[in-house]
Amino acid sequence: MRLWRLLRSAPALPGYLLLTGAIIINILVQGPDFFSMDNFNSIFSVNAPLIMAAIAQTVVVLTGEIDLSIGSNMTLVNTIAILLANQYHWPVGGSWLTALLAGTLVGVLNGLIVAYLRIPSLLATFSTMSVVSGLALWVLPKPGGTVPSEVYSAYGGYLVGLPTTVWIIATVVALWAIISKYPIGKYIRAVGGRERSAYASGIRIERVKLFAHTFSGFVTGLAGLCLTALMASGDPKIGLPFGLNSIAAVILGGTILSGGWGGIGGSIAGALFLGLVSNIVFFLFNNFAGLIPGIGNVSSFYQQLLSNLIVIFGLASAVFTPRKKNGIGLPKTREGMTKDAV
Amino acid sequence: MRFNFNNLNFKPGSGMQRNVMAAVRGNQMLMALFIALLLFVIGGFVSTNFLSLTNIGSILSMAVLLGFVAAGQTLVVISGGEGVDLSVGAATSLGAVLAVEIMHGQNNAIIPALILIIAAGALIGILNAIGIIVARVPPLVMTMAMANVVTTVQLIYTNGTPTGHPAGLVALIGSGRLLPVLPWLVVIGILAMVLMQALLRHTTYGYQLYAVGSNSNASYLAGVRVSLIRGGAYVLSGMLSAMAGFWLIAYNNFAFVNMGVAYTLPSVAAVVIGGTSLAGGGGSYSGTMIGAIVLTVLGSLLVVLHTDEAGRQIINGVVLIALLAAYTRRPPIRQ
Amino acid sequence: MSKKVASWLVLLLTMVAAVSLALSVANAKDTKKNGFNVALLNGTNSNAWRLQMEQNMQTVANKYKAQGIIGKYSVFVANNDATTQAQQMQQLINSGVDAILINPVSATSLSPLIDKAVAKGILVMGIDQHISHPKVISVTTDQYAWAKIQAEWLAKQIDKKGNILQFDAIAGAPANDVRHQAYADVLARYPDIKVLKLVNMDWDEGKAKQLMTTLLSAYPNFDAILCQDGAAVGIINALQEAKHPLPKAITSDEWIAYLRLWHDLNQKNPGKPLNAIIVENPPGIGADGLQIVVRLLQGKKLKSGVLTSDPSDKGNKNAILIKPTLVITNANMEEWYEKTKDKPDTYYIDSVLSQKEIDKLFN
Amino acid sequence: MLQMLDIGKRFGAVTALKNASLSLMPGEIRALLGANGSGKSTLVKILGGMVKLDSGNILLDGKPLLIQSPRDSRQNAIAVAYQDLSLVPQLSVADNIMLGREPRGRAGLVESARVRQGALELLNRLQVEVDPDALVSELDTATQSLVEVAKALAWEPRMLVLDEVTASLHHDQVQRLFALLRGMRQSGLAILFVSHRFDEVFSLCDTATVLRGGETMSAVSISQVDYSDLIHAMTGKWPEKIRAAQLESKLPKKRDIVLSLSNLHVQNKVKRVSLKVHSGEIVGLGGLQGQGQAETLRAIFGAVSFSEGDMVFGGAPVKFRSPGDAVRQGIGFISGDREREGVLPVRSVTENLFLAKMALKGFFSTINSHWLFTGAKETIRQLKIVAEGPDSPANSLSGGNQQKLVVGRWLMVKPRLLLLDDPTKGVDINARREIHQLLRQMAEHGTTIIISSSDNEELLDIADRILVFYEGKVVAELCNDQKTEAQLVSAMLGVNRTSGGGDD
Repeated sequence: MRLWRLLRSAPALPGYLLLTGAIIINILVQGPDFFSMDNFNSIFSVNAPLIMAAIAQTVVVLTGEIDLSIGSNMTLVNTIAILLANQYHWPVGGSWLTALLAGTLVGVLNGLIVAYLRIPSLLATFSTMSVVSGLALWVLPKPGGTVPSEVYSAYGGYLVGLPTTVWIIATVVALWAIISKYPIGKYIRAVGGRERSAYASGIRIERVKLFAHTFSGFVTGLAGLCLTALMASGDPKIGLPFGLNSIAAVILGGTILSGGWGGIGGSIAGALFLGLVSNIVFFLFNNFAGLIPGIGNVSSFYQQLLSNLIVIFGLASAVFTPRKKNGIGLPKTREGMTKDAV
Repeated sequence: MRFNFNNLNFKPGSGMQRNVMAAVRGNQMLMALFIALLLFVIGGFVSTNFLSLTNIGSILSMAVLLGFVAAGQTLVVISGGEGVDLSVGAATSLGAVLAVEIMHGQNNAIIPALILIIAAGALIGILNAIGIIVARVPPLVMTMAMANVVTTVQLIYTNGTPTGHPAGLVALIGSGRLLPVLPWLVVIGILAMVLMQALLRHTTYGYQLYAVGSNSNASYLAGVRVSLIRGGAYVLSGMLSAMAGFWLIAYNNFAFVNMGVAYTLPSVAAVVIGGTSLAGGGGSYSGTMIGAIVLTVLGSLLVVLHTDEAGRQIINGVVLIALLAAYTRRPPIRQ
Repeated sequence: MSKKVASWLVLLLTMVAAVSLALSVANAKDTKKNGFNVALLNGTNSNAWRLQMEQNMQTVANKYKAQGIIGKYSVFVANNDATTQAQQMQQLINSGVDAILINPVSATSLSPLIDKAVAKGILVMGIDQHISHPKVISVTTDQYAWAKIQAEWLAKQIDKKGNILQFDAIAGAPANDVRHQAYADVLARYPDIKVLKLVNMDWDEGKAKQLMTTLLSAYPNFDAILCQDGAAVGIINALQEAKHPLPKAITSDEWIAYLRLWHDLNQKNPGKPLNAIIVENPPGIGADGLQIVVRLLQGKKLKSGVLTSDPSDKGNKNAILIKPTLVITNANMEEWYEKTKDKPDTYYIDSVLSQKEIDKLFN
Repeated sequence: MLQMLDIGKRFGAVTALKNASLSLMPGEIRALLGANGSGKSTLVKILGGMVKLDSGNILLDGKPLLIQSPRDSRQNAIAVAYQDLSLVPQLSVADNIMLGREPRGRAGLVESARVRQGALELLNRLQVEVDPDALVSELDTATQSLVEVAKALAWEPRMLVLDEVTASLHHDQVQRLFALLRGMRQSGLAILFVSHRFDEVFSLCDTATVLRGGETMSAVSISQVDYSDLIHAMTGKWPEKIRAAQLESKLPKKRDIVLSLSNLHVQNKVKRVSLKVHSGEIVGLGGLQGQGQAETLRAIFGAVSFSEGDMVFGGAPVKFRSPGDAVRQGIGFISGDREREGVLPVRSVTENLFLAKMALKGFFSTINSHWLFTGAKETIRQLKIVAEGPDSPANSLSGGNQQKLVVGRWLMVKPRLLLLDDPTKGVDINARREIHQLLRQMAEHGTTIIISSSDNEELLDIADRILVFYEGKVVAELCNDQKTEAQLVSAMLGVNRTSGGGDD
């Protein structure tokens, strides 16, 4: 009973549990190599863009909205950063800051459309996705460009004993923690929890949504920059998978799509879970596939099947996330949560 | 029964209101239709041939294909509960792949192919329904994950490359025309509209589907088996989408893995532009078909306009935003 | 309560980190003559062409395995996700392989990892798509030459004048861009050929069909169609359905389904054959790459002059461009139709360089 | 202090308010009365900034006041506690109470200690025992209502609007709240009190404003009027006439047992409840809110599962796994929460009426729309439902008419047993009487009825027999001459047990 209560009261717990499970399986299939700093570094540096995208998505989902355009926004940031540095020979700092600004502006645009035009965000961001990927293609019609090796080796390297990407993620987490201490942090959850109540309490929900999308755009911009540093190049199609993957990470992390419940901790765990799944599948097939006869020629299909199935299994853990009360069978007082239950 | 007092002198639901409500509800579809016509006219300015009967026929048959994929989507969106089915594209692809693999050009294999396609679609729907209703995974994510699995299954089934082609009769229907403006596919589309209308308006299932979408708790307490109705929407969606795959290869004459995926998000857009609210409980399939026509005309128009791919995508997005802003805005909280 | 769990997790992770520092294992690397560990990173396997490439490579790898030259050959697919590919590459580097062949998700974007791999002495090779990195040899079909053959042929067929429609593939995809450039360069020499309309069909026959159908409304009067692979079947279907006359000439791909369609058209209209061209873009390029990699691992040196620069990467001399040799027109169409009769519809006309041809590249 | 003059508001073609006026003085407690659909809640929402007015003026201290959002209203010291609550279920009690006016410290950060403390003070003033860190979704409705009041008080308003907040409170909670409000009146707080319960109005309020059809009919001093004056102002009819029109309930002659429960146990809520119900009987379930009545009804219906106990329905032991099973066995259920559990808001009157009937028909039976249409028209006529026609959406009807739709839904299937969970909550007095008459008629035609109600008068009025619940047990059974208000109230409060129940 206590465990059940615990599960239901910690928004991010499903994500942590899933991640712990994935880590254990990963250790089993990878062996002791897992426990090397280099391994952690590679996991974090490769997955930092998804982690950041998941954080960006979480903030929007907390307000009860969704952002499909995160992937194309990351692409736009990537192409702008590369174009300015390579074609116009701007300094890296300037071009990357400009790209970050562009990512934030896309967030502002989404916010304006969702909050003030009141178009359902699923469709609004589906439309902006088209606009933004068009812009990315216009900025950089074909893949190319490079990032100075100092930048990408710093990105993939260490800083004071920890992988650089861990610091980057920690900075964003700290930033969000500070924002959460401001009223806006509460308002974001209030708007997602019950928009009408938030409004009746005097909260300007349009501004809250605009803020959430703007912040999300900013973090998406950082995600795009992480992707640029990881890939060290520009590509007008590179961010495509991040839109839906970031949503999957958010759900895996225990945040509920209807808003108001969840947190970025879970989403980070969810994103890492997705990263570890491809790791697990890699090691399973690298270390053990040879032992099973008959899957040699088509093994690559089964890699996909396996990782898809693991992800579905993870999603089923959404059972543990509490829902908005649905009124059937009197759940006004939650089971085991009334005074006399303890 | 007899009541001997009649002091009900307050009348909040006055006559005018109903007319306005009906007009507004009708309006979304009318408006979509108007926009479709407007886009045709703009196309006519770009190129006079755009308005030729042949071209209108071609656009309509392309729209019907999108409309088929959006059929199941319509049911799922009506069923409410944040319902959306992102596996329609994958189910369509699977239907297409199965269709060519089983038919292999033989007319007498049409029936077995149809049976298998529908069964496969139903299986996808059943798995979606189990995930969404039993494990309570949000529909958006469950169907997205299911789409990935279905894609992989196609790869394993076909070893990456579907072989075969549709039966002659099927290909004839898929690409032939009754009149220049009336391809057979459009006739099938009209038939589908009639059947969907019958399902939604003239069966108890459709009746209960709207009820569940409008208020699932109330329906549950009135004895409606909400899980079966809502789950049924996903199962029907899988079946209808797989059938859409059948018509897709009828039109295209060939199949490849994942050929329907490009229809996934447009199917949601078609449903919404056609006047079905994402909140559930309302809407119609004829609206969805009109939404599909709007999107298809827009796509065709962008092809004949003088822009490059980047420009096309940008204009596409901006026009979509404008369309959505014109009539799918949520009401403000403050009235 | 959740704080408690969180602190447990933090504790667990700290322990893991501590153990990991204690256990960090050094990977010794030895030089060897055979028993190589080779891996393929395929960006996607969800299209027939890539799959055929993978299968060709598997066949070659099995042969080498039987000879003991390759000890382990593994394939990983990234599902078109660049970060998944990066992660796979990272893990391959960590686990120590001898060579990595990559058909990249994003052709320009693996530099940091390639640096790492090269530093560890791993041989990295790009196949099918060129990788822009000075230390990486890419084995690709010469896409520029491929497109040039097509465009030149087309210009000749319409007497260097007329209106054409052009179907490109995905804007931003490297092969597409090289081909686009080649088309443009050739057409620049024929000022009387006018491109009425350029569209992108995304290597999707279905989309090609819908595009052609739409284009007919605005541009019914064209002489020829210049298109990359993956579109001609859709285009011809669209034209037939609209009962529109077939173009004076059409370029396209090596899909067997197309060859058969072409054959059937000619059978139906003996007097008026379809004027088409197929230039091979063989999936066997991957197998070629694998054969070259094995020789490089064995310590053989490439002849000078084998390495040239790719049109997309003029700064580096790091490309082995395999010129397309097989060209099918009406002259030899029937012959190839017969030769491929037992292949499935989705087969691509293929060729793998023989051992001898490969050996010619080396000293 | 506050004046609302000639307020008008239309929603589409519907006029919700025309020429409604209201005034409020410091230290005054004014009741706002009116039947459902009279515009009370619209007026309250205008004050709260949730609805914008079309015409008219609001004056605060003689100066025009423009309310453009709830924020404007709160900043002008007007706080509204809403009937449907303005709480966010996923936030804690303390966060909810201080939402929008978080005490901020250095660098503008929210000081959570002060949030908690501020909330705690307010909760203590209201004498609510609730953990300020608990999530609102974990609370029962009564506590949620009190938190809503605390939240309104957090704005330190000069004017407090309470919109039916007492509807789900039990007797002693109401008394404590009233004591607090009377105290606050001394310090100059003006209170606008909206309620359907006349006894509360008479015990708390100084003055009353009565709305009818969106217009202010009268503004009176409570001490100068009585019950029937107010009814007359609200309805335009004198209550005597209505009373005279009531049908006398007759006890059915047949006494075969339709339903019997023995030792029914629902986790934490219902403890070993046994009861027998005879055919054609109307059994009332009384008691304070949340003593297990609702759970008992829902356990019978299969909407919540019971862990122990046996149920015999129609002579056979049964245990329904879902309401669907119960409906197929001839049981109906009406919830008082029509918004969440009653009507299908965007669907038509017809569809609402035929819902239960359709649920009985399986999935792929065909529907004859003409037959539906005439059937619906007949029911609309029979139940005197005020609607434009069978096709108008349910949310265009007033609350009382919406609830009649739900009743009509079961009238169509003629269940053997009808369960009602506080069916007339928030329904105005006329519609309530009509619903009662319908129930009596159904009982005469053999339908057995079990009804729970938070309104004692309703129970005494309609039930042949009343079972009183206290802490999940039946503590009293009142019939015939025991059926008095005094007996009922004392049993509700857990004193003076007459029968039933059992262990201590």
